[in-house]
Amino acid sequence: MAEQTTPILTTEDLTKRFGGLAAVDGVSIQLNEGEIVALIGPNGAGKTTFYNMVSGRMTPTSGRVLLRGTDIAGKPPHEIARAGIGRSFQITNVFNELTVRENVQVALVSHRGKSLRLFSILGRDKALHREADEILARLGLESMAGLRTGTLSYGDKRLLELAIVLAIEPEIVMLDEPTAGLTPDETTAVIELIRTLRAERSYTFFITEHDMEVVFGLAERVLVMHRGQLLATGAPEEVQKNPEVRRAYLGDEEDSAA
Amino acid sequence: MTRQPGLIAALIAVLLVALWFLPAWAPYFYIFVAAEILILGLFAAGFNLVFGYTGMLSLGHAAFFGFGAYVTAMLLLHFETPLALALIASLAGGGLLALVIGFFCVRLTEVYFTMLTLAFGMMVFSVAQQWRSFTGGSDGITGFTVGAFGLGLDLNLGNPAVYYHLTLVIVTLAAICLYLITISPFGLILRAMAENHERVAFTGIPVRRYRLYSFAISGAFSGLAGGLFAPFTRVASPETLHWSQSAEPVLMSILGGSATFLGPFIGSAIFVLLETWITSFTDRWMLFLGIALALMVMYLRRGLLGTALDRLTRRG
Amino acid sequence: MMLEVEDIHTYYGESRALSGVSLAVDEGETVCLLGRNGAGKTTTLSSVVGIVPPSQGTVRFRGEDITRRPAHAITRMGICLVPEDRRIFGDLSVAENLEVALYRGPRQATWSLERVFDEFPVIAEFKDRPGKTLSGGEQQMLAIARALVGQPELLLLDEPSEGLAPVIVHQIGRLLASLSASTTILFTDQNLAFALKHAQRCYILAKGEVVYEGPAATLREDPELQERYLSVAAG
Amino acid sequence: QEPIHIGAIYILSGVGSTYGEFAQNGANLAIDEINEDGGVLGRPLEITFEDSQLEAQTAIQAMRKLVYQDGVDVLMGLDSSGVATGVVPVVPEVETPFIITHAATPDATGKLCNQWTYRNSVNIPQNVMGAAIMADESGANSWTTVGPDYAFGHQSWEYFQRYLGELNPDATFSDEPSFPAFGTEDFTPFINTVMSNQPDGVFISVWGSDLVNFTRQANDLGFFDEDFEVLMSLGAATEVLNALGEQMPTGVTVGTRYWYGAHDNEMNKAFVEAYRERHETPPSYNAQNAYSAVYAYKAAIEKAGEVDKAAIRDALKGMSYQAPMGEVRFREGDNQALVGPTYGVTADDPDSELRRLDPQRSFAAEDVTPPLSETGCNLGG
Amino acid sequence: MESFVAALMNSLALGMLLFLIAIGLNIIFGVLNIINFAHGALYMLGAYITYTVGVLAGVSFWIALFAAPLIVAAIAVVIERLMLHRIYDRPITDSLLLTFALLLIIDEAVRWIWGSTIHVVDPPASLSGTVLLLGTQQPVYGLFVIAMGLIVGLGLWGFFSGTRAGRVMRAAAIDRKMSRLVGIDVPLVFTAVFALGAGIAGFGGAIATPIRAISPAMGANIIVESFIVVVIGGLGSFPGAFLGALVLGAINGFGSRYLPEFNLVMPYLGMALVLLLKPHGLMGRTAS
Ligand SMILES: Nc1ncnc2c1ncn2[C@@H]1O[C@H](COP(=O)(O)OP(=O)(O)OP(=O)(O)O)[C@@H](O)[C@H]1O
Ligand SMILES: Nc1ncnc2c1ncn2[C@@H]1O[C@H](COP(=O)(O)OP(=O)(O)OP(=O)(O)O)[C@@H](O)[C@H]1O
Ligand SMILES: [Mg+2]
Ligand SMILES: [Mg+2]
Repeated sequence: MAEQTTPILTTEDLTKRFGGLAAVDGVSIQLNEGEIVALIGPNGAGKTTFYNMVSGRMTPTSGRVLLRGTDIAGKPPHEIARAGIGRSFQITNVFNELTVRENVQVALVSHRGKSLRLFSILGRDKALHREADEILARLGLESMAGLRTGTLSYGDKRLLELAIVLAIEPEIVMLDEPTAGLTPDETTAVIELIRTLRAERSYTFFITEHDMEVVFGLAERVLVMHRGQLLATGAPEEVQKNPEVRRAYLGDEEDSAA
Repeated sequence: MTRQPGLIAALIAVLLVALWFLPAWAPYFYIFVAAEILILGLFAAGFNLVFGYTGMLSLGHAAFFGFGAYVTAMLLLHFETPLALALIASLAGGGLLALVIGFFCVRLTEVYFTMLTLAFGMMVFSVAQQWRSFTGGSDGITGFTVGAFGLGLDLNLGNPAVYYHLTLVIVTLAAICLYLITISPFGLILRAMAENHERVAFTGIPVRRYRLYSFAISGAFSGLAGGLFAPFTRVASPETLHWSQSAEPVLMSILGGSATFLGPFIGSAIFVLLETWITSFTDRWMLFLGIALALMVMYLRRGLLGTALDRLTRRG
Repeated sequence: MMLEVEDIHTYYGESRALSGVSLAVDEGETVCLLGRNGAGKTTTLSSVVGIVPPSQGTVRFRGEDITRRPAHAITRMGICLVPEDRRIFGDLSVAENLEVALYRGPRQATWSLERVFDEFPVIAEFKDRPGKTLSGGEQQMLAIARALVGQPELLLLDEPSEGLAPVIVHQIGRLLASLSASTTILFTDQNLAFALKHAQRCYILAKGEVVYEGPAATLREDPELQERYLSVAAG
Repeated sequence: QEPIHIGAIYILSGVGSTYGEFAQNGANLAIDEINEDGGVLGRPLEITFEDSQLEAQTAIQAMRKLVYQDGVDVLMGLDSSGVATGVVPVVPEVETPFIITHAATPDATGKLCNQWTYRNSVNIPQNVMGAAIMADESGANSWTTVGPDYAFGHQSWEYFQRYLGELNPDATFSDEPSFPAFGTEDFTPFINTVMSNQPDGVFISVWGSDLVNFTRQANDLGFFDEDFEVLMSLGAATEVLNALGEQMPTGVTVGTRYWYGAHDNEMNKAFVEAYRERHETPPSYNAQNAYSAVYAYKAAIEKAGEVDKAAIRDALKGMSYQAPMGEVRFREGDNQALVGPTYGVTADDPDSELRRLDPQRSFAAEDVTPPLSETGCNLGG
Repeated sequence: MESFVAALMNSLALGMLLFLIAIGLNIIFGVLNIINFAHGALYMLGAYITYTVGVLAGVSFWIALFAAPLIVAAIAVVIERLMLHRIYDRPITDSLLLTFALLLIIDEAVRWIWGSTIHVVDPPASLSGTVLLLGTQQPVYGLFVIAMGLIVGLGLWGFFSGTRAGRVMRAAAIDRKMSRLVGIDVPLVFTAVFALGAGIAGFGGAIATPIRAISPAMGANIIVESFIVVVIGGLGSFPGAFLGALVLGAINGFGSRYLPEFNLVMPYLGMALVLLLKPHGLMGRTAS
């Protein structure tokens, strides 16, 4: 792993305050091209807030976000998305009124620069149709392509959330708890998918999770946040052994014997 | 979702033919009713691009409709412009005005957006109301005559039946244009923004700009409708700019079904016909119109057309 | 029997989500519902509390038919639900979230606000903050606390461990264990280990029907059984 | 016998619907009287009302409906300037005689005039000329105005300045007139403005419920205790006096386009009595005008001897007929009726809670009607 | 100075009257998520009932002042049970159409019952005339309106923040489904909220009668102005509605005094300025 260390995303002293509370407090990290990095930490550690700043949903109170050396902090979400960062949401954020296929097509239309076609007929665009169905198929949603998204169960919506992100083919894929709400089986499938995708085209994955199977089964590097600050960082095995991490996050082992 | 597009297209074709021959089979007055339905229907459909598709409730669209009416009326009055030209000017004028007003409004969302459009609409209204030397103040612009159509067509537009046919053709063409937009990729983005504009932004779409585009397009069609309206009523008055005029397409869209393309036209038909019928048997038309509307909203969940289509697709 | 669900069929509009689910929970038991996404777990719980009433079949609580009761009446009888999407009242403060849910009626109250704050120190700390500013895990705890102040005799939890840090999952596990002494619990969870550890008995749902019922221990020890009912292929 | 069908367009809903109601009362009374007497040319009269909603576009569509759908023989109505300016140019298209009974814009019988359109009611110049004469006689020199912020208010002020300026070369006019929006509910700031400017006289063209609000708020602020002249061009309208009762201060000069107590003739006596019997209130100007229009059509039809639209139109030209206001003649050249307003000073009425006018003065048409040359009307052939 | 005090007092009185209408609108919007187009009509109903009780029936103004809001609230209960409760789970815009229909029905019913003539109600003797205040004569009734606005405002504020019933209403506003799950009888709460909002509007109508002519469609102006108040202040914000009412009162009061030629656009101009500077109103929540 050490041989491939082009930094693609760097944050410098990234900070977000809500009134008196520093939800993210001077966090500096680096993601290298093609890595799978997991960000873990107790509830309320600031992970989602950190994501929100990187993806443009929130403006940082201070600090910088460098994407291949360009500061993108405070840029609007669409510019950051265009620049190559795609994200999913912890709280499911799909288009309930559209069909499942259309959900993916929204992202595709945008990504393929077709969003200003006023007089071409969407339904006749075979390429868009095919591409959308391919993505859905990867997540096992192909049979639902024509359904109204609102009728999907929670878990299926979580998968669709992922499909939308993949459709814009971002360089950096940021997933906020992608497997929350999925069955163990589906979780395994998602892990597989992420691995395959990375092998196919060198996506950089940045994932938060509370499911340790996912974290330790997938991540090559783990960042641990606690109370807004970076508590530890390193290979999964190292982090797992870190006593501070154990106390703050994992809890004592005896209790979690399964 | 399993609509039969062929059947619907056939129905529309039949309807259009029936409308074309309306003067032959309906009482004379009904060409005025039909023309009003068509024009207000176009206004509502143009409005609905912003409302039903992009999810923004504008209460300022009368500004564009009325602006179109004034543009046409003034061109006809002062320059005796061919109508075709005046209509193009109304379309462009409505669009431009919407671009300017929209520039400020699309930053806002929800009711704040609605109220800001209302505010701008009323500013336009008060300019028309106040600037007596130019706009005729509260009297509006009257006394213009509709001469030639232009484009080499020799039409006697003073004849209501001819004007009705012209209206039918223009509204149909405009509706086709609008429809194409709604089923385009751009239309998909609009529908997605309606539900969750934040998520759309995260796919790389500059949401505000797209909201502005849809607002301007919608304003243009509203302007065109206004341009057709002035020669039809023979007057461009400040009431066409007032917020209560803006409320009409809102109510029509909801009544017909804002989620369906033809809903606003249906809504316009219900409104105009109900008003025409009810006023012919009672002075208390407001009471009966109120009751009729209330019953329709309560029992037609997705507007008349929306609910009808739901029923149809469920059975079929 | 604390809860008896008999052959319920539940629809969302025209589409059927449950087709004849029957289950029973005895007083003092902790029972879990398993099944893959879309199997109907949430719908079953919603039917019990009256949010999505079944169109056929009956739900009985302590022998009383509650099938057509409105949701708020069922809640006041002592069936409290922690929904899967938490549904914190975002604009109310944490304390207000609890106050509106606080049961005031003739049944005996065991969970006072003070006791809840003792049990969840995090919540006590954020007492005056609007609910929406809490992180996902914090919200989950608040949701459980809110259900508890409704003084449940039967507590329904929809995926209580979802999105929680392992430490908190342990904490919630301990909480379930301590609650189970006094309260009957019916819950769903995707975390199989967690579910099987805390439940005494399980039902597995697939496509709106119960396909398996048995002691949690049996399922825990039998990977083949797990494979059969819970893998994607079996769905 | 097939009835002769009158189509009427008035404001029947919302703001100002009281005017429509008065007109309905007046027209219905006339029709009932005529029908009891055997109708016109032996045919009964029948009337259909349509709501203008105070909008030109609605009124025009209503007119089309009356003509094409209901097949009316003649038309009457219109309550506001804006509606009239919209409707009048379209009247020749429907080729039906139209008598305007309320809208007062000079344009209807001025620059927009046409052969099909007549007006039997007092228009703005006639109304304001009366005010100017009253103002001149009051001796006050510096004047300001409070008027509704639309054509009517502005035109009233413009005519007032012109006419009073001609009568009294010393008169001066405020360059800060107050024009509260039509439908304003709170006039306090405008009242305060007038009071702090201390003119010799205030010309008020606010009308209807706005005038009721204005007067009550002005009372509260001591407006009428100041020593300037107050002149209300429509203050003697019945609906205003009825609503205000004793809240209308005494000693204010008020005008109206017809005053039930001002015309000493048999027809007026009978009209006021019959109206009072039906509606328990004296008729307002709008009721008189509608009543009078029906009689105008009766006269015209009898004169023409047939119910043909063009014949009625021609019969109306220059025609005189008897109305409660007295003998009314449509002037040849602009089709404006030669009528004048009534002005008076409000006074206590020991028999009633309502104000009466004492002294009162009805202006002869010749004294208040501008000459044809000033109207801008050109009826061509 | 004198005219400034006059304009100030007038702005306050106007603001408080607007507040009474706007706060009900805001509560109904906030909890029921309904845009109540008919709110002005309810205000008008309050005025007509005051006229009927206070003048026609000859009972005193003071009793009418209490009777009007109660009767309007009772009518509101019927309206809510018959009509509104059917559309809570629909898009908010459906409420526009339904309450517009309601507006037509109420307007016409009022014209039917009371006719379209203009009516007035005299203030009770104790509230007529003027008093000397800050060196100027001010109408007593204006001071009364200000006092009533303050009392109702404080009362409601105490109710919503300090009582359980108030919190329950807020909870029901945020999430109906969850509210049912914590044992709240949501339909009952909604009926109560609509009645409360309507009752306050009716009270506003009653308070207005001594200074406003009673005539059909008297609600037409006030409805737009109340929306402006709500939006300037920030949707769902209680102090916002208060502030918004004061701001609009001042815009009208001072604007008409010092810039009379703009009185028609002034409220709209004011609202546009506020919204362009603060997109969620003065006290509205702002996205972080
Ligand atoms: N808009 C806000 N206003 C105030 N505080 C906030 C806001 N958003 C988040 N916070 C606080 O910031 C802290 C970090 O929250 P964040 O959502 O980033 O946590 P997280 O690490 O994603 O937790 P989880 O794993 O539970 O999702 C929490 O204490 C939260 O309450
Ligand atoms: N609001 C709804 N409208 C229509 N169909 C729905 C709705 N909610 C759920 N369904 C459908 O009902 C079925 C059961 O869904 P339910 O949410 O009960 O599943 P679940 O077992 O809780 O799944 P998950 O583990 O994903 O939460 C699914 O097919 C789902 O698509
Ligand atoms: Mg998070
Ligand atoms: Mg579920």
